Amino acid sequence: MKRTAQLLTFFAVMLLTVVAFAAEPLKIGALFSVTGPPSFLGEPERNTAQMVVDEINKSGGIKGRKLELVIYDTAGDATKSVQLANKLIKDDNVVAIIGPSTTGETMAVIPVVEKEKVPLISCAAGSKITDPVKPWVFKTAQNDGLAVAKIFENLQKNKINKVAILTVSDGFGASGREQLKIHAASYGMSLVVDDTYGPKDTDMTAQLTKIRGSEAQAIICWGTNPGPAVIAKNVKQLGIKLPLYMSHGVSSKKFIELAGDAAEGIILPSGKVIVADQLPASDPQKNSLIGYVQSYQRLYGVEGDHFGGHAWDAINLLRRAIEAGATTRETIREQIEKSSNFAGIGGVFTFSAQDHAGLTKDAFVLVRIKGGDWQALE
Amino acid sequence: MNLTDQLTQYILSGLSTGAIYALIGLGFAIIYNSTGIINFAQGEFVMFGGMLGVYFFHKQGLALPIAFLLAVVVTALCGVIFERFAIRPLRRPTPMNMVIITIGGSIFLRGVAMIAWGKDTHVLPTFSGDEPISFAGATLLPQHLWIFAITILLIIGTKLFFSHTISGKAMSACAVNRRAAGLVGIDVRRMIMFSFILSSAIGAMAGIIIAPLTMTSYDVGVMLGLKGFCAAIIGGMSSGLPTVIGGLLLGVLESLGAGFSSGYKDAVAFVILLLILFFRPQGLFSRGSSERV
Amino acid sequence: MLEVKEITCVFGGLVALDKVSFTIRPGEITGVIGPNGAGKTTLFNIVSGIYSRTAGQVLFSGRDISGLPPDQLARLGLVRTFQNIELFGQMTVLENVMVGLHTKSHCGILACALKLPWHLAEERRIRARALELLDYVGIADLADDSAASLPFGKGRLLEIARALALEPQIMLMDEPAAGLNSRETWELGDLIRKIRSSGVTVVLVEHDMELVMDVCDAIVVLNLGQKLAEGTPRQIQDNSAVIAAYLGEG
Amino acid sequence: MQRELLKFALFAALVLVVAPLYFQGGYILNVLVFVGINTMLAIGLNLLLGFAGQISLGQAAFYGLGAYVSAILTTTHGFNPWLAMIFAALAIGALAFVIGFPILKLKGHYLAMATLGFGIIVYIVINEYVDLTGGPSGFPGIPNLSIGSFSFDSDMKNYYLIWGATLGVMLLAINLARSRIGRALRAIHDSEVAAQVLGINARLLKVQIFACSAMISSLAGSLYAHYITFVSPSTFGFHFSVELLTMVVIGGLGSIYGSFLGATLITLLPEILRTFHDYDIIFYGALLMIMTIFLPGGLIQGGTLAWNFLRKSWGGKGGADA
Repeated sequence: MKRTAQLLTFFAVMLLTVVAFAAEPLKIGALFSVTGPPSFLGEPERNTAQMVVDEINKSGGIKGRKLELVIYDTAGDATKSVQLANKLIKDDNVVAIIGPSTTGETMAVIPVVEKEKVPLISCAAGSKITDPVKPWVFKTAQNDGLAVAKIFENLQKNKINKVAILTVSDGFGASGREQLKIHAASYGMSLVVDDTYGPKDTDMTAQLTKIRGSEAQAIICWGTNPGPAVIAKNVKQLGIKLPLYMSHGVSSKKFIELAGDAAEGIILPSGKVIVADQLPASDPQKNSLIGYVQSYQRLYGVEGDHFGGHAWDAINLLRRAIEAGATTRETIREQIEKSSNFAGIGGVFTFSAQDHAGLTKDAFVLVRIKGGDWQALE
Repeated sequence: MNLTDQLTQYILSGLSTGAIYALIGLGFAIIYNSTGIINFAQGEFVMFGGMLGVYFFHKQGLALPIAFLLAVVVTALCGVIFERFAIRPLRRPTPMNMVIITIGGSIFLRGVAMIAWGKDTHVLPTFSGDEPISFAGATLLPQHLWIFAITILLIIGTKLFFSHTISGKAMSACAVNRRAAGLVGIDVRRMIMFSFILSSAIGAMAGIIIAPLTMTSYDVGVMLGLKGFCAAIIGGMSSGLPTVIGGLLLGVLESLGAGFSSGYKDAVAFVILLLILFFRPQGLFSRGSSERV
Repeated sequence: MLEVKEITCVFGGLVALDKVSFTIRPGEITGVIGPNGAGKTTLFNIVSGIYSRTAGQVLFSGRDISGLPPDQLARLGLVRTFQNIELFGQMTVLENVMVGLHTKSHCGILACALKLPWHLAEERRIRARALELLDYVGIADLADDSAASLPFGKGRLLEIARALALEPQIMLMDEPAAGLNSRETWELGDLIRKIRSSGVTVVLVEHDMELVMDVCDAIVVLNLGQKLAEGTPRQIQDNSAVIAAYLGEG
Repeated sequence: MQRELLKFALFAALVLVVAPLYFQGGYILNVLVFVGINTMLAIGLNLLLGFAGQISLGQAAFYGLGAYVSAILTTTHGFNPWLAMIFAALAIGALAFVIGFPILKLKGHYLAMATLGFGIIVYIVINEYVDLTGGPSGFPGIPNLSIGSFSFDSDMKNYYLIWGATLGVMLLAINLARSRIGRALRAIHDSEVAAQVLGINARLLKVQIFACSAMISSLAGSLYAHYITFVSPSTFGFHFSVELLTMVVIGGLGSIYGSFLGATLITLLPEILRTFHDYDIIFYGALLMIMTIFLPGGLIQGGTLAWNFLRKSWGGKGGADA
């Protein structure tokens, strides 16, 4: 009697679990810096992630299973990111996390996800996120090193070998500066001036005056709005005629709007998203790009950018993994690692056990600003 | 390009940044002198000025001068509301409580701006073109001249206001001794409100005149406020020339710092400030006096 | 005991004290009087190390103490009270006196934070001594009241008890009778004499002439920053220059 | 004296026994660990601000220095973490002692400015000295604390570790407040001149307490670094100094339990306000203002008022029964 009751309870519980499991949406966590200094990353990322998840759910979910996206704002703070990653894992019980937006926050979160064994797809660019490879950590943003390589190739082509670099003193700039220094030698570049500016600085004429007094043949500026726009204006004010290169950190229309005339002629590496319409039809990414840009425009009234693209790629990687039958943390991790030839926004991703970043330098194109718009250089 | 030209450029750049710090510092000093409050929301007034300027110019399509005026008036109105609902209700204000209230106020105002205008950075067109002007081997933009001109006008204006109008004199009296001023029939509350109007309006102007050069967004207030606060302290919290010189000095120190060691430029500026404080604890320009018991 | 030598003090352009010299003999009660603005309080502030002098010298038991900070002077045995009694309003009456016993106790931050046994013993000793002192000035019953709630007269007594806690050799009192009613003033006179008889030299700045003439053994008269006269109460009362200064003021 | 001890024992029991039982595991425990860290920091600042009456807008610098010294010594140079923690606290205490002399000579807003400047300088150095600190991208891979083979690697273990330390600091601060040093500090707060005239070496005492408060902050920083295992400069910026100031003032100046209340409120507030999404910043600002306007003496004052009211009405009833 007692035994039967036990057995019955057991089956009842099992049944309930299965039913609940099938009916319950799959929970995905997201950590974005929606406010705080990196909100230029976090906001488009959040918008994009929400947009993609809504689209998936509207079309009936993945194999009938809907997704639920739990988004928390980290405000660009590493401590908060760690706390919120814990919250996602322990309270919300998510199967995977996308984000955080910045390298610093990602580095802070890595020990947590490694310990709790939850797959993380970071939207930050720092190459140390996946180098060395950590089992549970992936990233969709292109490594800064790839952007640096693009710029140096172009400089080589123009027979320039003395450059001045001006980087912002935050995570983005520090990572860029590190990569510029690492790659300089292999491209035969000498960095004759290595200067920085603060993320909230309002005037960079002092640094540029110093550069003007040096023998630099080109200036590479590594930062995110609004600093580079100020620099572009300062360059014009000081009458500096050297070619000015920027990073992919300013590859949004906002930069052209802020810098105005001073933006003309600036060259920068960018994800293909800003020149989607100029790509040849044969480009494997073209469909994804055009689709993304248009739906973002429809929903939020502005063009989808490079940064939102990182979230697009992250969610779609998860979608592919779930489509392949993965519903647990462990299986999702395995499926992501097996992803190959996924043509996303940031490039064509092919992951492996040795490579959790999945991109090559073809992920970047070099563009020039002309007439207030982007122009692909190649 | 030789070293003197470089130096001239550093100093000119520093002066133009410093002029803005001076204006913001003036706002701090005016409120401090009439109320004894260090208004940590001062930077937010600057931000409001810039953002409202952008709003009226870009969103409402008004002419720049009208957008300028409206932005200043609306910011001053915000100053009044802030004083009325956040500063005045506290019955027995201690300096510490006031610090927290103004910090709360600055967070609140930043939030309002973020919700109202989003997190994007915005820019205003320069007042009169972008053609650089050469001056003794250095270059300036016409906007810099506007900054200098408006700063000088405002300084002269406040000076005249404090020494030649009844309200100004009444405010100076409040600064010296609030209780005594109350006893001789000055409406101290109104003077406090006046000081908030004045400093928020000055802050707003600073915010608008730099927006074409430095851009503006909902979070620029913190750093600008901090620098303005430093300027005011170097000037010994005087609502006159010393604070202006404090601002200019800070600007030039920063610019020179950036010219020689850009990563540490703020550190250089602050180390010098600390040294100044250690050796001239009454501020740079006031004469030493003994403390009364 | 205390020797003031050609003390000069200039604020901006204003000469507050001009070469003032006098000597205070041990075991006496000396009054410093003078019309408003004579420089009495400035003199006290200089002697007790709060203001810095422009020129001159202060000798205490033959040692040059000019320019020493107030806390060192206090430890040497020179204490003072203030015209607007400076009590610690956040604390109880007893705690105020215990602060006065600071120099009579020695536990450091660590000993206090860890409540080491000798700290507890010291704390008990201080508490007992503080109660004695309150009893001495007659306000032991108020020990646990908040100092801020004391009426002015009792506050004055507390300030004196607190100063006595340092076991001073010399005590400077700045207008101790200010704000007291006549009964309190009369009791204060008795207390000052009691303090003197316990071996403490007393100097007081005072406007209440009745009190000054009653308790003082010697009087120094200041006017407009200069010493006008010096002598016994009887001599001062007969001094025509002093009378002129006071009448001139009135 | 006895009642004070009883109060503390009750509080400690609540923190160490009741809270972890109630919030087993989960995210809230993680937040409560931060309440512990912030309580410790707030007490450190309160010693300076609430007792001695000296403002500091650079407290985050000591917190950051503690975290980075621990991080660098253990990770880069392989020191024992406990040793590194003690070394950090001593070194930073010594640093505070040295700079305390010129800084604490200043008063009022000059003091605020000088401490703020110090905080900014430290922040810039941490941010710029990339070779040593990893710069703006942070410093990863700090080991957890451990005793033998027992490693403090979970929220629960760290909860006990950090709250143990915080309760220790709390007890020391309570003892200090009721000693000759505490009285002398409050005397300096009320009137520095009057305190000096009573033989208190105000300058030395202020500097000593400044160093103590720096050591407490450094300790909190070390614990933070070993708990999160990652540090980055943005955690230790000006805004955090201001946040600490807010905790102390909102909690109640000069009250140790007030610091706990303030730290709790300011740490939990973002969690509560999270439901408002982007609007949380507005609520946060408004709440700071409203709290200060209606409870100028801080939470502890509000708590005392409520407690007295309750006791009075309860006591009244008890009397009627008898």
